[in-house]
Amino acid sequence: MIETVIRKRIEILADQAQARRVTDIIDKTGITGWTITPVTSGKGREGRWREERVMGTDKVFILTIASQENAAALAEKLAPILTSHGLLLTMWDVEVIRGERF
Amino acid sequence: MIETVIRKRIEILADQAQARRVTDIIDKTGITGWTITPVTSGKGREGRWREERVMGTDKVFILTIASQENAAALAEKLAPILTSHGLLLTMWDVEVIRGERF
Amino acid sequence: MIETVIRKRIEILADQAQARRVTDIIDKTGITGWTITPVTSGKGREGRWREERVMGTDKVFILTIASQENAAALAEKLAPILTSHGLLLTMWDVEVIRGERF
Amino acid sequence: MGIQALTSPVVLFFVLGLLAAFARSDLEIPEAIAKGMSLYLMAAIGLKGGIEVAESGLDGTVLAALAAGVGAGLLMPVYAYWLLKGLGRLSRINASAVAAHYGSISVVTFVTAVEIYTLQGNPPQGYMVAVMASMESPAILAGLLLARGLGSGDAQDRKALAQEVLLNPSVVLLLGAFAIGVIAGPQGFADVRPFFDGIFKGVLCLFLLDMGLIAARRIMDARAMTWRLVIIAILLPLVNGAIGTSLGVAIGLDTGSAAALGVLCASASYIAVPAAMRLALPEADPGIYLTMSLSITFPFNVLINIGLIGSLAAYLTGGGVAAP
Amino acid sequence: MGIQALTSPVVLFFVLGLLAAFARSDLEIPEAIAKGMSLYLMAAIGLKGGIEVAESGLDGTVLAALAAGVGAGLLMPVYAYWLLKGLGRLSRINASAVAAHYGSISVVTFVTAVEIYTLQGNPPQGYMVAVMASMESPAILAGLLLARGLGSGDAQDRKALAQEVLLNPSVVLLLGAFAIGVIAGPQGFADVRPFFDGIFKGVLCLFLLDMGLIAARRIMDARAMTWRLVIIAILLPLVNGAIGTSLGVAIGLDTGSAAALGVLCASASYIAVPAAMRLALPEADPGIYLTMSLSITFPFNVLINIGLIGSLAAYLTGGGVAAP
Amino acid sequence: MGIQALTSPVVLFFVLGLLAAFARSDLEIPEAIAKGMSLYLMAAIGLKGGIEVAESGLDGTVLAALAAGVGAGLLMPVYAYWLLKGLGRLSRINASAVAAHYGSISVVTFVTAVEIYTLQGNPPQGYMVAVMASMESPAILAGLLLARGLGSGDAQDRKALAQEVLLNPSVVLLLGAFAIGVIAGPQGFADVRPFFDGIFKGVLCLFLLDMGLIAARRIMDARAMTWRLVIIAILLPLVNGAIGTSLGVAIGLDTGSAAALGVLCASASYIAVPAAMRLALPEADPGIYLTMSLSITFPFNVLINIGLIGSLAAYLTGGGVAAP
Ligand SMILES: Nc1ncnc2c1ncn2[C@@H]1O[C@H](COP(=O)(O)O)[C@@H](O)[C@H]1O
Ligand SMILES: Nc1ncnc2c1ncn2[C@@H]1O[C@H](COP(=O)(O)O)[C@@H](O)[C@H]1O
Ligand SMILES: Nc1ncnc2c1ncn2[C@@H]1O[C@H](COP(=O)(O)O)[C@@H](O)[C@H]1O
Ligand code: NA
Ligand code: NA
Ligand code: NA
Repeated sequence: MIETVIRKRIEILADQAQARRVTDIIDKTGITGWTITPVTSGKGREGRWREERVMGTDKVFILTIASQENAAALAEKLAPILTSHGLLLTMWDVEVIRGERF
Repeated sequence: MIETVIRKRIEILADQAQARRVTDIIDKTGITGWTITPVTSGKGREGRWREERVMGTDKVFILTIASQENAAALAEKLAPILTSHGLLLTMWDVEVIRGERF
Repeated sequence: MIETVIRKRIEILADQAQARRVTDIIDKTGITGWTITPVTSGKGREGRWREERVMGTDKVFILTIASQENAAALAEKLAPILTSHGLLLTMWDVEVIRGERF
Repeated sequence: MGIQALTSPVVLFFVLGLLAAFARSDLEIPEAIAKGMSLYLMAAIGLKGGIEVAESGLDGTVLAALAAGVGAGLLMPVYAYWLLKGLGRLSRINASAVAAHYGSISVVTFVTAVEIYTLQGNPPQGYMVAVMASMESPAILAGLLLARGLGSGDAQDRKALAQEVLLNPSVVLLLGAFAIGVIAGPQGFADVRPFFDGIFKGVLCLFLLDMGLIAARRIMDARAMTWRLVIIAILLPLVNGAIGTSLGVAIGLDTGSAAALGVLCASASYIAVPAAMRLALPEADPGIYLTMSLSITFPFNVLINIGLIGSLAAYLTGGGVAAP
Repeated sequence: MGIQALTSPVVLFFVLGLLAAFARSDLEIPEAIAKGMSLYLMAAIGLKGGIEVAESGLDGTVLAALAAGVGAGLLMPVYAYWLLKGLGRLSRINASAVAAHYGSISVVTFVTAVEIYTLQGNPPQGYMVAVMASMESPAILAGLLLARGLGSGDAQDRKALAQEVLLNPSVVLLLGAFAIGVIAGPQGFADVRPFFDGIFKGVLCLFLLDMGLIAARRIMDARAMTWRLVIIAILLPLVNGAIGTSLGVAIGLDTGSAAALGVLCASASYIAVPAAMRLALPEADPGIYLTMSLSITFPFNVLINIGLIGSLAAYLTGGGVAAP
Repeated sequence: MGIQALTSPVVLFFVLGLLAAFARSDLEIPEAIAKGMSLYLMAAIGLKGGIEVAESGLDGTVLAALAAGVGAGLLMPVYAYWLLKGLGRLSRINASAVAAHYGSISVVTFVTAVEIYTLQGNPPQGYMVAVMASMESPAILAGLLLARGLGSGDAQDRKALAQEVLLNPSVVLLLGAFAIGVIAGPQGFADVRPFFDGIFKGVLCLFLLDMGLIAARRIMDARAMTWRLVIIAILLPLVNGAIGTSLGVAIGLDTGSAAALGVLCASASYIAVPAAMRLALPEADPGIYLTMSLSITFPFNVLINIGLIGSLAAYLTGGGVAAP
């Protein structure tokens, strides 16, 4: 059986305009990479929104796979701006192959 | 270290046309929000499909983060229509920051 | 309370051009289905990329829900081509309703 | 429909799409572009219809044409339903869903027919666009009644559905653009003519290329198709087309308009009705209703039936068979 | 702007969008198409402005017009800010963000005004496109100074912001296309005229359809709107429009150009400034600034204020009120 | 290529794209729009080529041109491969992948060249579109043989690949539209001319704007580029262009067509071949092959080499250097 190791998967929902700020922080934390996926619409305390890239109001998901320490370090760095920058962060354990890459 | 709490993340694959029905049920369950992401294509028992929004045959993922009780309540409400409405539901535990929001 | 069972959720990041190869392997492993979602951009060891479907350089996420054995079999089959074909594979346990379907 | 129509680029691009998909080429038109072209075609056809009505005024037959269209939209699903349950062996839900498709209309089939009949010297009247718009929804109602009987669903579902049926995007855009055409009139149209008229036929070519690709791919993936259903998907447009054309002639429409009414009756929806069925009858199988309307009836109409209906209309109005 | 403008297809499609969304129809234009049309409109308007300048040369008023535009862009946010904090009861951050929107400009409002003034026989000068481009960014700067005072943010944030402000896509495309127009000149333009000029007004129709849909949907979802803010969103374009028009007349612009300057001052940004605010003032609430600029000021300008400003300009330049 | 070409809006929009991206502006064209424009350009160029052939018939040189194109497509990768392995120090896999790109063609380079040569009074023959289509795939085959030798891959992979190579979307659309042009002929084309011909050059402008943005961004992100590779990416189009042009003159093509054959040989693929390499040689590094073909060779051809090749063709066919 193929060997897997446990890593943390972190998922951050952010305004498109804030994506660069978040990925810069990921890079600085020393995490090896990230992946951005699109988001269509949502609802939160501030009401409903739809993707309206023309008006720059759309959001994206930023995913990154990291070791437990790097994940903790990233959460620590993002925590202060979560509310002011309207970010949503969740994380959970996943199994990966080729664990040395993350 | 930043404090995290455990919440349930629920992911529902649904026809675009059914998305409103699902989010209405989420709202009524008292969950604070949801996020919709696009889906390109898939294969299940009924064969393969591709996104064809022109024909209204595309699907979306509806994500929502909820407390264990709300998650259970939501699953309970959706269960009866899962098969008739062609929904796919998975859920798992995730860590979130600012747990009071969910 | 509704009854749930534990299944494995496997997520594979792949070049659009390799998606067919991956889903063929999923089909051959006997897994009942898969779902493809779009990816916008990313960064890894080979640098940053953005979606550029005109040039065929975009990537997709391929998701599949499978039993533990099927998941292990799939990981086994994909492992040899992970590096040469630039795939990224993560998996974790999820709860599903109507477990007999997966 | 004669040689001329089959060598029209519009039809040839459709055939190219079919061939490319059957040969399993990866040729693909981005969905946003396809949707954009579809909206463009509806806005343009609505606008042009409205302009024509602003120019020519309405003659007395327009009300008769509207009534004929709506009536046909309500009644065609009934016999279609029996055919689909009997000969087609479909379940009640699936038979109702398919029946709704055949009672409603296909904008692109209509547009293609207008191009062809205009080439043949029999342009349909501008108000036929309003007839088309009014035929989109009645069949949905008929289909749902067949599926669920009266008094089905809860109040909220009904509201969502009424909205989907009455305010579905095609109807709103077609009628809205039609009204704009009537208000703006020919001189308001002059400025936007290069966009809504000049490039219209070219856009239609690319849209039909995409329709060919989608129609062929869908039938290759189809699992639920049976020979019985294929036969029905050809029989219904033949019968509905003949009935619609005769009805048109009977109420005094000119050759082109009578043929257009025939084409509306013959065509099957693949945008508005599937969307409504997804919402209201999620248990029905899109593998059946989309494959029938899109992959069999649509090509049959574009390649063969538009021509047959045109000849029938010419024959019935005493004009003899239209010159090719 | 009289009867003629209100029966123009451009304005009618905007109204159709508003009505369709208020009626809760699902009509929707794919975002990629909307963005594509927006880029097309900017490239075309820039190019056409440049061609006109290549043809007519520049008269002495162009520098005055540029200075007036930039000056207004820097100063309008200041009084808007006090109004928004006082009468509008907004927080400092939100007041600054909204103020920045009203100091900047809306390309589509300008384009619509150019179409209408040209119909009325008062075409603005080609260089007004350059004035428009130069007015996009100063207000962003003013807004950020109001929000944060001098010396805010770290070095990296400032760099990202400077880039966003100076090289924002609208500015680059407008000025770039303008420069191409100047270089290529009329005979270079001949080949691309069918695309950038012929179909321009038709594309504008579909774009305004989308704007109507978005504007109406946003106000129906709005939670943070108050009557005070609604009043300000109408007051500001009235005041700014009058000031801009008077300024234009004072520096010697012709009727159409003075009115165009008035419209630039009256219009509020809904593309460039929101993008900058998302980046630089993420705490500000888009539910306030987008709803005000897009759902109140934009329709008010398109449906009413463009006409008022045109009449004021005609009156001030002694031409009397323009014929409808 | 002289002053005239460099002040053509088509080339200027490309330069604008390069400059905007180098200045790190966020200007961006939605991918669906870019893909839509690319399909439109291929359909239009194919159709127009077919119409011309329908009008003028084929002269005897067409077969020679086809043979020359296919032959060049098979042989150019061979010497490119040795250059890339030797001078370029690439691995076997990477050298093969790059070589395949240079043996194949770029539709947009060809289209730009046709616009420029037509402006200069030397329009290439319509059948050169068929030559172009026939040159897309042979180089892919050559590249894969270089990479893997004969008999590589399993049966299923080969089938998928054969499909990708023979039925790749560009080839299908170009040849399909070409055939439609031949069948429909000039009078069938009349109706769709405003779309496929009228707005063609304008669409090309926006497409080249996007190409400029993508080319510049890619080279700024490039990590694997070396000076050796940059030199090869300029050397190959020079050499291939000269060989292709001479070949064209040798087989008796007119000035414009010989130059067009030169441009086809000089151009490097950035759509069809990358797609095939992603599938068949996933180990090859797109950071190398896309950067070379798209960010170096493409701009070099558009800005400089098309002009050089045109002059060479004029010189070789005895027409002297084309007037600017
Ligand atoms: N095992 C699976 N893993 C992931 N997605 C699935 C799976 N089975 C079905 N799906 C998705 O659910 C959709 C409907 O499935 P079905 O109802 O089985 O036809 C498919 O088109 C897929 O997108
Ligand atoms: N409970 C939730 N589950 C999933 N997504 C959420 C949830 N709450 C908020 N969101 C997403 O986060 C965005 C911003 O939320 P908020 O800051 O509460 O307005 C929303 O538009 C949703 O897309
Ligand atoms: N640690 C990571 N977390 C999330 N995505 C990653 C990670 N590393 C790589 N990726 C994704 O995988 C792609 C290829 O990575 P690589 O093969 O390292 O260049 C990147 O472009 C990212 O989209
Ligand atoms: Na019908
Ligand atoms: Na303003
Ligand atoms: Na070449």
